[in-house]
Amino acid sequence: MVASSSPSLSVELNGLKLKNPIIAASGTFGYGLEYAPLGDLGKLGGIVTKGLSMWEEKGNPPPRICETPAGMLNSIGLDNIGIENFITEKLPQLIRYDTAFIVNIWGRETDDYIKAAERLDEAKGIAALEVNISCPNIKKGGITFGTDPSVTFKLVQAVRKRTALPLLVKLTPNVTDIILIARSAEDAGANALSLINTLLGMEIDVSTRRPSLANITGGLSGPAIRPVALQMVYQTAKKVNIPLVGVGGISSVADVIKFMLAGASAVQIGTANFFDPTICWRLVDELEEYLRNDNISDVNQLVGAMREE
Amino acid sequence: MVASSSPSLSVELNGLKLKNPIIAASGTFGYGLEYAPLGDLGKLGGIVTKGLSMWEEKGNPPPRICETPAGMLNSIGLDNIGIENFITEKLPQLIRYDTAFIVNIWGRETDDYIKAAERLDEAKGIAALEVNISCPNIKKGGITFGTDPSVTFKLVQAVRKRTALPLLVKLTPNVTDIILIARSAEDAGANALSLINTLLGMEIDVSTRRPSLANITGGLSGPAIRPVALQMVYQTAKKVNIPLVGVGGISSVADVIKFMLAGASAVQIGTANFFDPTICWRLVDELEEYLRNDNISDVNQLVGAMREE
Amino acid sequence: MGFQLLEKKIYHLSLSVQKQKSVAPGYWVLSLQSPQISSAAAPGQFVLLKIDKNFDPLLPRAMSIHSIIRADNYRIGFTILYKVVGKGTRLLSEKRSGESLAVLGPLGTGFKLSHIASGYEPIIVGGGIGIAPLLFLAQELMERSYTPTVFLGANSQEELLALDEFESLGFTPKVSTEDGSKGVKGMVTDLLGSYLEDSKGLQAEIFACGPAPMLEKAASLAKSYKLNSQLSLEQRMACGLGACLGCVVKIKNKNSGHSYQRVCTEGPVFNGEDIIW
Amino acid sequence: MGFQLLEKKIYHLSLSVQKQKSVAPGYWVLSLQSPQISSAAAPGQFVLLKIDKNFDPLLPRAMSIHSIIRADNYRIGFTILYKVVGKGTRLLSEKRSGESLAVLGPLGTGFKLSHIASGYEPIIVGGGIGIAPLLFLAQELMERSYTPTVFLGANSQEELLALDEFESLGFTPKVSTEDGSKGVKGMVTDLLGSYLEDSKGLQAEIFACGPAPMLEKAASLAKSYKLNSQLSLEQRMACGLGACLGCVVKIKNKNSGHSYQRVCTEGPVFNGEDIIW
Ligand SMILES: Cc1cc2nc3c(=O)[nH]c(=O)nc-3n(C[C@H](O)[C@H](O)[C@H](O)COP(=O)(O)OP(=O)(O)OC[C@H]3O[C@@H](n4cnc5c(N)ncnc54)[C@H](O)[C@@H]3O)c2cc1C
Ligand SMILES: Cc1cc2nc3c(=O)[nH]c(=O)nc-3n(C[C@H](O)[C@H](O)[C@H](O)COP(=O)(O)OP(=O)(O)OC[C@H]3O[C@@H](n4cnc5c(N)ncnc54)[C@H](O)[C@@H]3O)c2cc1C
Ligand SMILES: Cc1cc2nc3c(=O)[nH]c(=O)nc-3n(C[C@H](O)[C@H](O)[C@H](O)COP(=O)(O)O)c2cc1C
Ligand SMILES: Cc1cc2nc3c(=O)[nH]c(=O)nc-3n(C[C@H](O)[C@H](O)[C@H](O)COP(=O)(O)O)c2cc1C
Ligand code: FES
Ligand code: FES
Repeated sequence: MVASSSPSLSVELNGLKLKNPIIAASGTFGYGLEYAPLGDLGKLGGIVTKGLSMWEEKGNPPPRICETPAGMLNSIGLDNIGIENFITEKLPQLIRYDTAFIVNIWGRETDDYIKAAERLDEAKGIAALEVNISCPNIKKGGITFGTDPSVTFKLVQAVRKRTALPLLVKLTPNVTDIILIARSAEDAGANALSLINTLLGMEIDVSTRRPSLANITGGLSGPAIRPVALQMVYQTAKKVNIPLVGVGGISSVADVIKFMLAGASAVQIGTANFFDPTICWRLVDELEEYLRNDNISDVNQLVGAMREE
Repeated sequence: MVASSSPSLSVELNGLKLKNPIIAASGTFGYGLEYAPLGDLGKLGGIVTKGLSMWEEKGNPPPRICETPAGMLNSIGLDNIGIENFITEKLPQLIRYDTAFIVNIWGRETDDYIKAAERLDEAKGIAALEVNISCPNIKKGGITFGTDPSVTFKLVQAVRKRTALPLLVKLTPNVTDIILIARSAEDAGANALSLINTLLGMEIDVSTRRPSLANITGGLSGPAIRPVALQMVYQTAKKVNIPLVGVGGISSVADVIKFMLAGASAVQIGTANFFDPTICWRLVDELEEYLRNDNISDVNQLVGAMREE
Repeated sequence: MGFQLLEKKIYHLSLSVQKQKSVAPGYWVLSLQSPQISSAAAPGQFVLLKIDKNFDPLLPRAMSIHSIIRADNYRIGFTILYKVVGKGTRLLSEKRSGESLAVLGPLGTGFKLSHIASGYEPIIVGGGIGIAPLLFLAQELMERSYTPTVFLGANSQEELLALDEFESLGFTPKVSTEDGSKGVKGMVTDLLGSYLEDSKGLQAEIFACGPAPMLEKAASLAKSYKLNSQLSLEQRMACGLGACLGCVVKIKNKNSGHSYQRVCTEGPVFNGEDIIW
Repeated sequence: MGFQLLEKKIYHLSLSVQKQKSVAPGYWVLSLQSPQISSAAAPGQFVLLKIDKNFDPLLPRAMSIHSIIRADNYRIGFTILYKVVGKGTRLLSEKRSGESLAVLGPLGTGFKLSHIASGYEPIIVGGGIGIAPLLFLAQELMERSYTPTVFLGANSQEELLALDEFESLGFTPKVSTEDGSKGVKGMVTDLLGSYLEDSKGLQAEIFACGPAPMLEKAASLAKSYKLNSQLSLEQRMACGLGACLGCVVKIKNKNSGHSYQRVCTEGPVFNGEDIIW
């Protein structure tokens, strides 16, 4: 009973079509071009850019990263070239790759998000926006947007009005009840939700008695947080009606499948790009192979298919 | 400049005196006796019992545990022999060890906590109570107590009134703002705070498509969560005036020192007991050695001594 | 009685690998030198091995004591027989002489032998990697002057573990393989069933280890023939000491209902009739 | 210009260890075979090594290309010279021939050599493990028919790395050790200072790698003598490709203020006068 044709890998996130569910996560794949020497970007389901703002942002002083058990901390501080530079310098190079470019945006005020959405709405070659309401590395804005349901609602609604692009809203795990935030984003018109961003964390260098990051605290990512992300995807999938994109510690095709079984329609690969820089490409192949071996004709059959009885 | 006398290891948690800051964490050291074959319990700073309730509790069906990257999930479900059995069967054996026995208590209703506190207040040989308002593995009560500041306040206040024993309150990390909960517990009369309990997490077995735990979700512990715990200790230490006990992923003397530098007056060792069963004893020696080598006469000098400038 | 636990001898030692030998594709025997653990060990007990010093894999792995290594009649070490099934066992199989492992043991309550009277025939039943603890058991029974009947089953001849060792102890195991490549084709419990049927009224006790369906079948055979059975179970473990309550299985209560008992403490060996499958 | 990145040849390969040799207590030279990486590599560039397949340690480690291995004039591989400082380098030192590592490279912008004119004297200054990338640089300069003056410093004679290799290339490095066990007692930058003082007006460019205080001193010496300096910096890394923005250092802007530049992309080699210490 071998499947006669290739399994279908394409997924649709409520208005955003992807050729496969493997997306490179924001902040871990640069603007895409950084990884171009390693493979054909056009093979990937999608690429989310580093978080962009209306202005050029310097970011936090170094050291900005530090390794932790099965994870890492970062306090990049949303260092980015600004949306204008992105549109003029990066986008023209990106559009020759047949993949979905998703622009991750952030701001300090609602207005920053609105302007970003308006500006990007005009640009050609962008598949969707990912609204980052969850970065733990900026002191003002950012994190607060994603921890209060009504603030989330208002922000997403405001952005929704300014762009016809599909909106992914990226949620923070640093909340008591992620479902409240997820529902607010859904009600405000998000097409899909990406979860999770990094967990707040910190590390100290005992020999110097100083924090390992100049910014003192940072965001924890990598395999260490995978169980937290998987749990949040699972819980949220049961309570919202829009597709979810699972992010957090994914580093193998088994992990991809776990997130889909828990209810994610697609996944993002973050920290794993650092310790396994060709992983995104390999996952596309391995996912296809898995489906073929298990005689699954369509990857969407995995979504939410965990057995609970 | 070698210190002439041994460094002082003793710490005082606002009414609870410990001979050293190394405490075995609740649920990972049984009722203490389980680890007695491996070393002299009297050498440890303290031992926290498995979470006890007024009744015998069966706990959750197996499988109850599962390994994750640099961590583990558990959904023991607060399986315990009940406070009455603890007092009659365990306590008489424990009291011959010269260490601080701290009884971890939980309930489904405020009244369960009150009864537990009253009953244990009468018993001899107990150094303190640790009020667990943070277990993610019971469906009712437990977790909800620790996620709402006013509920925390009322519960801790009620318990406070029923016992003269020092009260540690154990906080959950699964909240938007742990400081709010910490302050509520402080205001309600907690002597000290233990943070953190486990993070909510889950794992799926791809080959069976089933959750790895029968209870589906569980609590994540171990080195993976250490950066999260350290960050919460650091943030909370700046905002409360009672001592903190750091818990979460500690597995080396360097980790102990990190938590003390971040503001903890003592630490608890949990998951590390499983993969390094004599660690608690070794940490006492290694901490003393560290202080001696660094010419620190009193371990309390480490508390909050992280350099930030 | 309450002090029983405290009298238990449990060691936490760094032991260096004496020998690592592949005994079949994917199956290895590892020899560790430890007079303490081997002297304290009883059949059916196990050890926890921390395979790597680092955090991956994090938890130790449970392995039954397969045999005792002796020199001049002193117990100087023990072996484990294991199958590579995942990350931990794969890393374990890469350890070579001289590399060291942190070992905790001996752990658990092994097979109960004190009540075995001379009229009884001990029947040993092992399936697949479940054969591991049974060699030590057979040795011990022999030392106590019992002659167990031994049944061994596996997928194929290749995976019939420790057959040579049983034979060199003087046993003639009754053998089955699922592919028929050695002994009777079929399940080892089929063999056991025919044996029990042929020797009705036998005063015997069954000691078994193997995959859950095999054990369940052994328990039900024991019940049909009114025999006692002692079965060695597996469950994921963290502490191995009875502290974490992670390794429980469902066990019938004396009167009614069930309780959860710890494979690492009350077990790994349980009475077949008490287990709720 | 925008397409420059895409033309970069960067390989992600599983390479097996050809040789691992201890060159001083705690210092090792590891040889890896890779025609691709060695052919694409320029002095000052580095590779990222994923030392273990598992999650501990998680991130890859940056190591400069120390020398190119040739056979019949083809580049067939490269070496790295490293010091054991923590978990990753300790595990690396335990790798033996035949074991494999995932390697990403060559990475970064190495030493700029195109503008070096024949009147210029290249001055190479290495301190401690900072000597690692400078042998490859010396080789390359020689191939381009420049004869650099080489300064090497270390704590002690034992830790004077690659001195033999420099000598066998025909150099006579000026040497200092902090304990005086070889060469002049003191810092290598003291040696450099006297040299520059003695040869005032020299048309030269300084190429240095070593601990931060040494580099800062080299930069300030260069400035005093109005020489250009190229310094190789270190910073913790994750991606090595310019994507994560984790590895930045503070660099003066042309006009005023500063920006953060990536050690893995704009660096590891920066102009001494641009660095904000
Ligand atoms: C009391 C006892 C005695 C055992 N004796 C032996 C023996 O003599 N020889 C032998 O080959 N195996 C034995 N096992 C099973 C052995 O512990 C597992 O095969 C091993 O832990 C698998 O580890 P892994 O990393 O290769 O597999 P993984 O599947 O990667 O392990 C993942 C996690 O699941 C746990 N796990 C996986 N399989 C089992 C299992 N069957 N039982 C318990 N935990 C498991 C692991 O310990 C680990 O925590 C015994 C188990 C128990 C409980
Ligand atoms: C471009 C570049 C080239 C290098 N070339 C060499 C070389 O040729 N030989 C050599 O011995 N060392 C070199 N280093 C330093 C080397 O990367 C570190 O010594 C190594 O990463 C330490 O890893 P560890 O696990 O042993 O130490 P740990 O301290 O346990 O590492 C913890 C974390 O900090 C990072 N880290 C620690 N020290 C450094 C450092 N000095 N620079 C950057 N990250 C660090 C590690 O990569 C890891 O992520 C270079 C560094 C860079 C940035
Ligand atoms: C270095 C780094 C930078 C990141 N930058 C961003 C960002 O700019 N915007 C964003 O929404 N998430 C950012 N993230 C979060 C990731 O996209 C992802 O949500 C998180 O790391 C968890 O996934 P992982 O465990 O696979 O890395 C960043 C993560 C890392 C490690
Ligand atoms: C198996 C297991 C059982 C636990 N049981 C309890 C409990 O009964 N009461 C409680 O307050 N915490 C319990 N905990 C939480 C630990 O005490 C500790 O807070 C947590 O595991 C984080 O520390 P660690 O990473 O050092 O394990 C348990 C943890 C584990 C792993
Ligand atoms: S493994 Fe911890 S109680 Fe059995
Ligand atoms: S290491 Fe990622 S940008 Fe340099």
